Amino acid sequence: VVSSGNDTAKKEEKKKDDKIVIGFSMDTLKEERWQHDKEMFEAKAKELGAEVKTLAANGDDAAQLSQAEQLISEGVDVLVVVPHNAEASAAIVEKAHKEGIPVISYDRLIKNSDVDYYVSFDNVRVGEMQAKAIVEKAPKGNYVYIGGADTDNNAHLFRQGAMNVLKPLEEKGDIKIVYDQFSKDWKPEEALKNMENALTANNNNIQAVVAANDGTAGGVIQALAAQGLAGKVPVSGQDAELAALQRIVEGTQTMTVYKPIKAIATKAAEMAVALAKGEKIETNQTVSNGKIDVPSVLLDPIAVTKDNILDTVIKDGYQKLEDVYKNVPKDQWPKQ
Amino acid sequence: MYALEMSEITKEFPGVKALDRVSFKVKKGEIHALCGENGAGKSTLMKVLSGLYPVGTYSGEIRIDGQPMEFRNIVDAEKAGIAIIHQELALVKEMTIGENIFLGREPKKFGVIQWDELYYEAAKWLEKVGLNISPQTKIHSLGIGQQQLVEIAKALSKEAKILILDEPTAALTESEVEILMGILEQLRKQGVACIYISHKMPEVFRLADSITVLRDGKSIATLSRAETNEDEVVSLMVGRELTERYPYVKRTPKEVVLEVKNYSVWHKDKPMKVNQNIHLTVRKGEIVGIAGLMGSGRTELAMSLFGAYEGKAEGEVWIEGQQVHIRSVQDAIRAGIALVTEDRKRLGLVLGMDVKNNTTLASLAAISKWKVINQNEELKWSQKYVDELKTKTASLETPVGTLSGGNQQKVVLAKWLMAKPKILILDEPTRGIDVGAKYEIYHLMNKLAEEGVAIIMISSELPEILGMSDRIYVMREGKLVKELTHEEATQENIMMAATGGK
Amino acid sequence: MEAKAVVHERQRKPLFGKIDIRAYTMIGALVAIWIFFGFLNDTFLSARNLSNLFTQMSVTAILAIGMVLVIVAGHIDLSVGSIVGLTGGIAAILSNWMGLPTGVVIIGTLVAGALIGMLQGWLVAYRAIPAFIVTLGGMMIFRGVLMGITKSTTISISDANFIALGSAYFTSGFGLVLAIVAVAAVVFMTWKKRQSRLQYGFSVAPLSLDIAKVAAISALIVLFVFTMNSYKGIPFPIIFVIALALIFTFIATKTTFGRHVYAIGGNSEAARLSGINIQRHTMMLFVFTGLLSAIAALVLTARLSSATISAGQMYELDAVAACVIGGTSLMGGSGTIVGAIIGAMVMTSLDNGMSLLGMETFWQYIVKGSILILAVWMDIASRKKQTH
Amino acid sequence: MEAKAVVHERQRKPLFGKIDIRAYTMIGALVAIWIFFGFLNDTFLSARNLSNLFTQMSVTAILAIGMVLVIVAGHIDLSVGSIVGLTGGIAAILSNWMGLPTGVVIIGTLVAGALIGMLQGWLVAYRAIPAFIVTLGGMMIFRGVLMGITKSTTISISDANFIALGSAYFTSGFGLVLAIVAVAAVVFMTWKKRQSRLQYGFSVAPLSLDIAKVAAISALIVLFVFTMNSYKGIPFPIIFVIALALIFTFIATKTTFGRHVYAIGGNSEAARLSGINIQRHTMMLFVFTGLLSAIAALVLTARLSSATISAGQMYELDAVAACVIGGTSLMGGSGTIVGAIIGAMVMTSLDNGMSLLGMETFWQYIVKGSILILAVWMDIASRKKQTH
Ligand SMILES: Nc1ncnc2c1ncn2[C@@H]1O[C@H](COP(=O)(O)OP(=O)(O)OP(=O)(O)O)[C@@H](O)[C@H]1O
Ligand SMILES: Nc1ncnc2c1ncn2[C@@H]1O[C@H](COP(=O)(O)OP(=O)(O)OP(=O)(O)O)[C@@H](O)[C@H]1O
Ligand SMILES: O[C@@H]1[C@@H](O)[C@H](O)OC[C@H]1O
Ligand SMILES: [Mg+2]
Ligand SMILES: [Mg+2]
Repeated sequence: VVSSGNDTAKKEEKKKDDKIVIGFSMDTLKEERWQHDKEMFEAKAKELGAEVKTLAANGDDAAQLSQAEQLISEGVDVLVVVPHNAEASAAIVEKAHKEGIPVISYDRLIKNSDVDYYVSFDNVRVGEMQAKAIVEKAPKGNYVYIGGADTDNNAHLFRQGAMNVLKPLEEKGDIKIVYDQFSKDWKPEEALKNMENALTANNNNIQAVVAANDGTAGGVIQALAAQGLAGKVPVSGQDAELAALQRIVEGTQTMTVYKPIKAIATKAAEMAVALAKGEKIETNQTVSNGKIDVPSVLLDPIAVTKDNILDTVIKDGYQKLEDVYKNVPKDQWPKQ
Repeated sequence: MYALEMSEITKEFPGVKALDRVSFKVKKGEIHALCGENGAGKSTLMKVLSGLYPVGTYSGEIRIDGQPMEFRNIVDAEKAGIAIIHQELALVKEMTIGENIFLGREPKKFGVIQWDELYYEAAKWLEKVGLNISPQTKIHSLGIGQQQLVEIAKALSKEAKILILDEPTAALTESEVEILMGILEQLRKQGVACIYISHKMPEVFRLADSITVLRDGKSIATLSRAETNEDEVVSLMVGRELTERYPYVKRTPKEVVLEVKNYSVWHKDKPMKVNQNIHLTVRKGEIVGIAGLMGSGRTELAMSLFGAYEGKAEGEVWIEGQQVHIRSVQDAIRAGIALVTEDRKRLGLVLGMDVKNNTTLASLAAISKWKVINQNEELKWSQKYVDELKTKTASLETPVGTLSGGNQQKVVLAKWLMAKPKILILDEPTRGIDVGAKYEIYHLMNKLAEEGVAIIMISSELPEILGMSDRIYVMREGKLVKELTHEEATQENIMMAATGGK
Repeated sequence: MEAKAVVHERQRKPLFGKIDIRAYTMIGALVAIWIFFGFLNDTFLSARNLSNLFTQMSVTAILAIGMVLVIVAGHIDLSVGSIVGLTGGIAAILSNWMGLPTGVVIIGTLVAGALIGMLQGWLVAYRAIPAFIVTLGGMMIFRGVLMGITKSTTISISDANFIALGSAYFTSGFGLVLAIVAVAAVVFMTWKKRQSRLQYGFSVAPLSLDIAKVAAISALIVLFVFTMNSYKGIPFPIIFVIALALIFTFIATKTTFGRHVYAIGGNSEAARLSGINIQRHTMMLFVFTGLLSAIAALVLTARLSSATISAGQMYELDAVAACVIGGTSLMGGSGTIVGAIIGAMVMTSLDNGMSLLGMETFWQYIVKGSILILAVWMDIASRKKQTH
Repeated sequence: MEAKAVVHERQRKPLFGKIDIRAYTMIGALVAIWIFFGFLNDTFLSARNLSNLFTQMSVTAILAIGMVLVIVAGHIDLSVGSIVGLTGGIAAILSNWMGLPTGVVIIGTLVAGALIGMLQGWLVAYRAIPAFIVTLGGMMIFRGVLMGITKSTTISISDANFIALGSAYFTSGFGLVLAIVAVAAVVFMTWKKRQSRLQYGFSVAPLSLDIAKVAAISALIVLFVFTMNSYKGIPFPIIFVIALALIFTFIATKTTFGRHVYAIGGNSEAARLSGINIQRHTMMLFVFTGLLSAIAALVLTARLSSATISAGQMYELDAVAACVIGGTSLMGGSGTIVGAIIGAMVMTSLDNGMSLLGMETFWQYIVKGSILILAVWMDIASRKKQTH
């Protein structure tokens, strides 16, 4: 106990003359969205005069813990964590706190820990938004759910959200979930196979598909395209990947859930710098993580369809108009 | 004019000068024997000649028909008309005989192998070496002798100007040796130069026109057969006089140690018996020879008695008056049986392990306490056998794979001596071993018999069987067809029994 | 005359003996799996699902074709999944970012695959680094390069010709022509073989037997084409698989290169002593796996009409498993391409069948793992019985 | 007397010859990597980071210890990652859901690991199914079972004792005691060895040399303990690694079991004909890998204070890579545990160093893959030079 007090004192000293250093411990960079998170977070922090050290763990809990340990040993002032696993990362919080380093949980909540702040979108909400958007297009009929990796906790949360919307309708008899499978490792090719099988098993009698993210949606749409059904069956997604936005403007994908990365990245960077300076942060709500009520900033995810692409992802600078409309004749481009 | 002249050839391995300014000349149409003890450098010299050790890895000069040659690889040597049958079988087990014969030289049209032509040609060559099997048979279903014949067919099919045979008869029976001799004599007439390496003096003296002796990597002498005799060659090889070739001593065997009654062994994959109704006894301090043709089933009997044959066995085995049921090698060792297998590289040794670890492999329990090995005991015992058997090795930590054949065989023997067997079965114990080492092994057998070990020696070399055994069984087609005492046995009556001839 | 007679006697046996019990065990297992799923699920054996099934197995099958030869030679290639990912990314960059025509994209991708393979092959063959290490390193490196060059984004393909590689079907007319050509080829080759054997004075099988054989094979070909045609025609990827399987089976069994590979795997010392250039052959094998990975990448990228950075992950294990289920020995020296394709089919059938049944993911893992072990177990047990 | 003299001469050489050039190459590579990162980054060589480093490598190192022996015997175990996952899940269920005390949890987990290993070992040893297949199947099955029994949720551990296994440190006092004991043991064993050799009449190294050796080893031990103490003490997991490494090195080099394993891997036929029970030994090896995987699972679960369904994924490749970098031949017959641990350390150092430098992920992949190949390449090239 004594030693940890000492450490904090030392840090206090250091902070005055040195630059603020933020440790950013990420689950993975293997999906397009996380690349954006990283860039925007780093940019904002830099703007605020802080330095960022980013490490990504490639979806390995132990590796993430190791990397967090490293950041801690390098003496960062604050740690921002995108946990690969909500529970396993509690160990990170504990380690950081021993050294007097505050922790912000980014995008995914670190459970059963004394994590200091949480800034995120609600993953169950994401699932709900996906299902709602699809139900709007296809209020009745046979539904297919194409999930993410069974080994990813988020995939279960998305599914839970979607089922919150779909189950009551199924009980009412409006819809029928005829196929419900996870896709190994979030792989588009797994989603493709799953969708081919779903179509075959139901003789193409499928009215709607809820796909957990844009990658899997890509696979689903390929399977639909092979049956000439692309664009006829609504398909959801998530992440506002460029490829998905292109499909949306072409009409083969119905929607994607845009989690305004810029907003979350900016907010998180601001909070981190403030924490490092020892300032207090205002939050409007708390979320229970099983141990404490974590002061939270919850940002709204946005359902993006053809109609609001311009006002959301493009306006945010998340994607460029000419990229998104690349495959659409120029005369049909919207005016900015 | 010489077909081949090798002069001042020097070849070194780390720590060993295998060849030291060796000179060697062979005339056209001559059969030239190359003799020397194990490790004298015979095979190394031939590997240099056949391009296996390419130019630059040795020093000296090779001339073919007077032309200086530089072989960068095996193909170069083959192009210059050199074919070699290596001492170690080099066949691909999963492939057919035909494929092996033409490996690397397949008849092809537009890069496509002409299978029918290949097998047609292969059948022709098989015919020549007297092997009556389909060329489409896979190698792994052949016995070791038959494999050797395939190697010979392969070398013959190259129709070389210079043919090297490195111990081709080590695995052959008399009748096959006859066929080979016939072939070589024919080749001689055709003007082919043959280099013949063998540890079997009678063969050498029957065939060779000239004899070159190597000792310790140096060429000692080249002699004309007409002007020399076995004793001279042997003494040149070993560097001392060695008069008595089979040191037989008359013994009076004591009580029966091993008795096998009505013993039959089933083939491991086919529904047939490889041994039928075997009755056999061996006494304490007795050397019993088992003679027979290749494939007569002697190895199977030995392996089965040792608990190592996959096929089932029926009948009774008694050791020192107790019936035993041997189901595994462990059982056999416990019962006091040891088997020196015929194929030392494949079955006898862990080639990557050193001399001491191989020596103690079957008797680790004896030098361990609570399964922990006493490494000093290990050193002591392996040193003891290196000394006793005069094994030539740089150290006890030398991997056995780098020892010469004879010295490898001594390590196998050491392994089984250390197990202190009551019954020692030796399957072709002197195959590929030089006269000096053979003599040492015979002495050792006598000494063991003296100490009361019951010895069974399986051998295809009749002189050895005749020269060493107190009693001889002859096996034919899986049955023991004859039993002869040392005094009764002759080359003729054994062959008669083995072949079933009248 | 005497001699000829002997030859006759000798040639008769292998003619029948060639029927490879091992391959039949696996075909048996495959049929059992099909019947099982067909019984539990109406759709499984429908023309449409069979068409899916064949398409779904195409990527694994293509990779397995190359893997067989590498394993036969006594090596392994753990990098094929990453090469699929990387060359897929390269294809997408060439097609989408650089807007090159399909032909150029295809050639560029294949060249990239071959070069990658050559680099690895060189390290294995000429630097004597174990293939396991080279390709394990390669697996990481190529994935890293993919992430670097695509900036970890998904790149979608818009070139319709490219996409057709993965998702188009040959018209039924083409299928019929194909069937006719194939049957004709089988008849011709059987006839030619008889002729050649007769010329050499070997015995031939009774004509009736050969006719029966040809009829059976033809029936299978026709059945396959009709089944595919009764849905949409033969899917493009399957034609790739068939073509590659034929080409590589030819290479493996009829050319010196192929036989030398088996010799190297069976006994490399013997191969060396027979003057076979082991290094060149080994390097070539990796060029082949690189090339086949690039072909698989084209199919996969076309099928998804996009390249992602996770594409191909873990495919190496699928490919190896397909080979081993199909009878390839990991010790080298033996294995057939047909076997590997059957292996790929077994695994894909399991995936497909279980997903049609809507089985829970964790059960799928358990069943797939168990069947893998069981299949090989059965195979080994049956071979033992046969020889005991 | 003559004979004795020969013994002396002969025994002298190996005494010095035993210094394994190979191991030194790898230690050299490791030191180079450390110096390199230490140069680029101040923190890398800090006591604290070294403590991290050792802890981070513990799981891979524990798995590699078992893997070495399996590979030496000519097999492979691809399931260790999944066994880590499954036994970790079992530990969490026992501890969290069933609330059992730490001791029971540990024993339960170890038993589970050993049983899983035994099952696989039985299939490999007594049913002759290739280990590659059995453990590839096992890899899927155990992952599936884990998903099934945990219902794909993460289970967190609240038992503080359990958590301590992965994250506690021994106090500096204990470290000192340990150092003293270790140094005393080294001195005693060196002395005993000399005595025993003298008793047998073998030559011994000059006393001065032995003293120098002992001094060097002792210095290393003391340096290690002081470094660890200057941060927080020796981390628990490292003590596991050291203890297991000692135990298994003992088994591998001093016991009949170990010797038999090397013989089996070197030439299984010769081993069988020397009366070695190959099947029992083989099964035992898999029991060991199962057990070690369970120990690794305890450490991992404790470190994360929770069990997740993806825990341990791909660890098999890390373990195999560690072995091979450390000089284990995939052909069987040779390899050392110390080598494997150095291999694990090389890989962990790379991971740690590159992430400290904040290198981009894709570069990390590329560098790690390249170093893997380079290390083995260097090693092979140096051995070639040595023998030619
Ligand atoms: N590859 C090698 N590496 C190291 N030493 C070798 C190698 N090959 C042969 N030697 C050594 O060279 C010497 C000559 O060996 P060689 O095989 O030529 O003997 P040989 O006369 O053929 O004996 P044998 O009659 O037993 O076949 C021996 O001391 C042997 O140990
Ligand atoms: N690996 C094998 N596979 C199948 N059959 C074999 C094999 N080895 C030997 N045989 C057959 O078993 C029988 C006995 O052969 P084997 O060579 O062992 O007898 P042997 O009397 O010991 O002869 P040798 O003089 O060669 O030692 C023969 O019919 C032979 O063809
Ligand atoms: O955004 C998604 C993320 O939340 C999930 O964890 O992994 C898949 C992504 O598509
Ligand atoms: Mg020789
Ligand atoms: Mg025999």
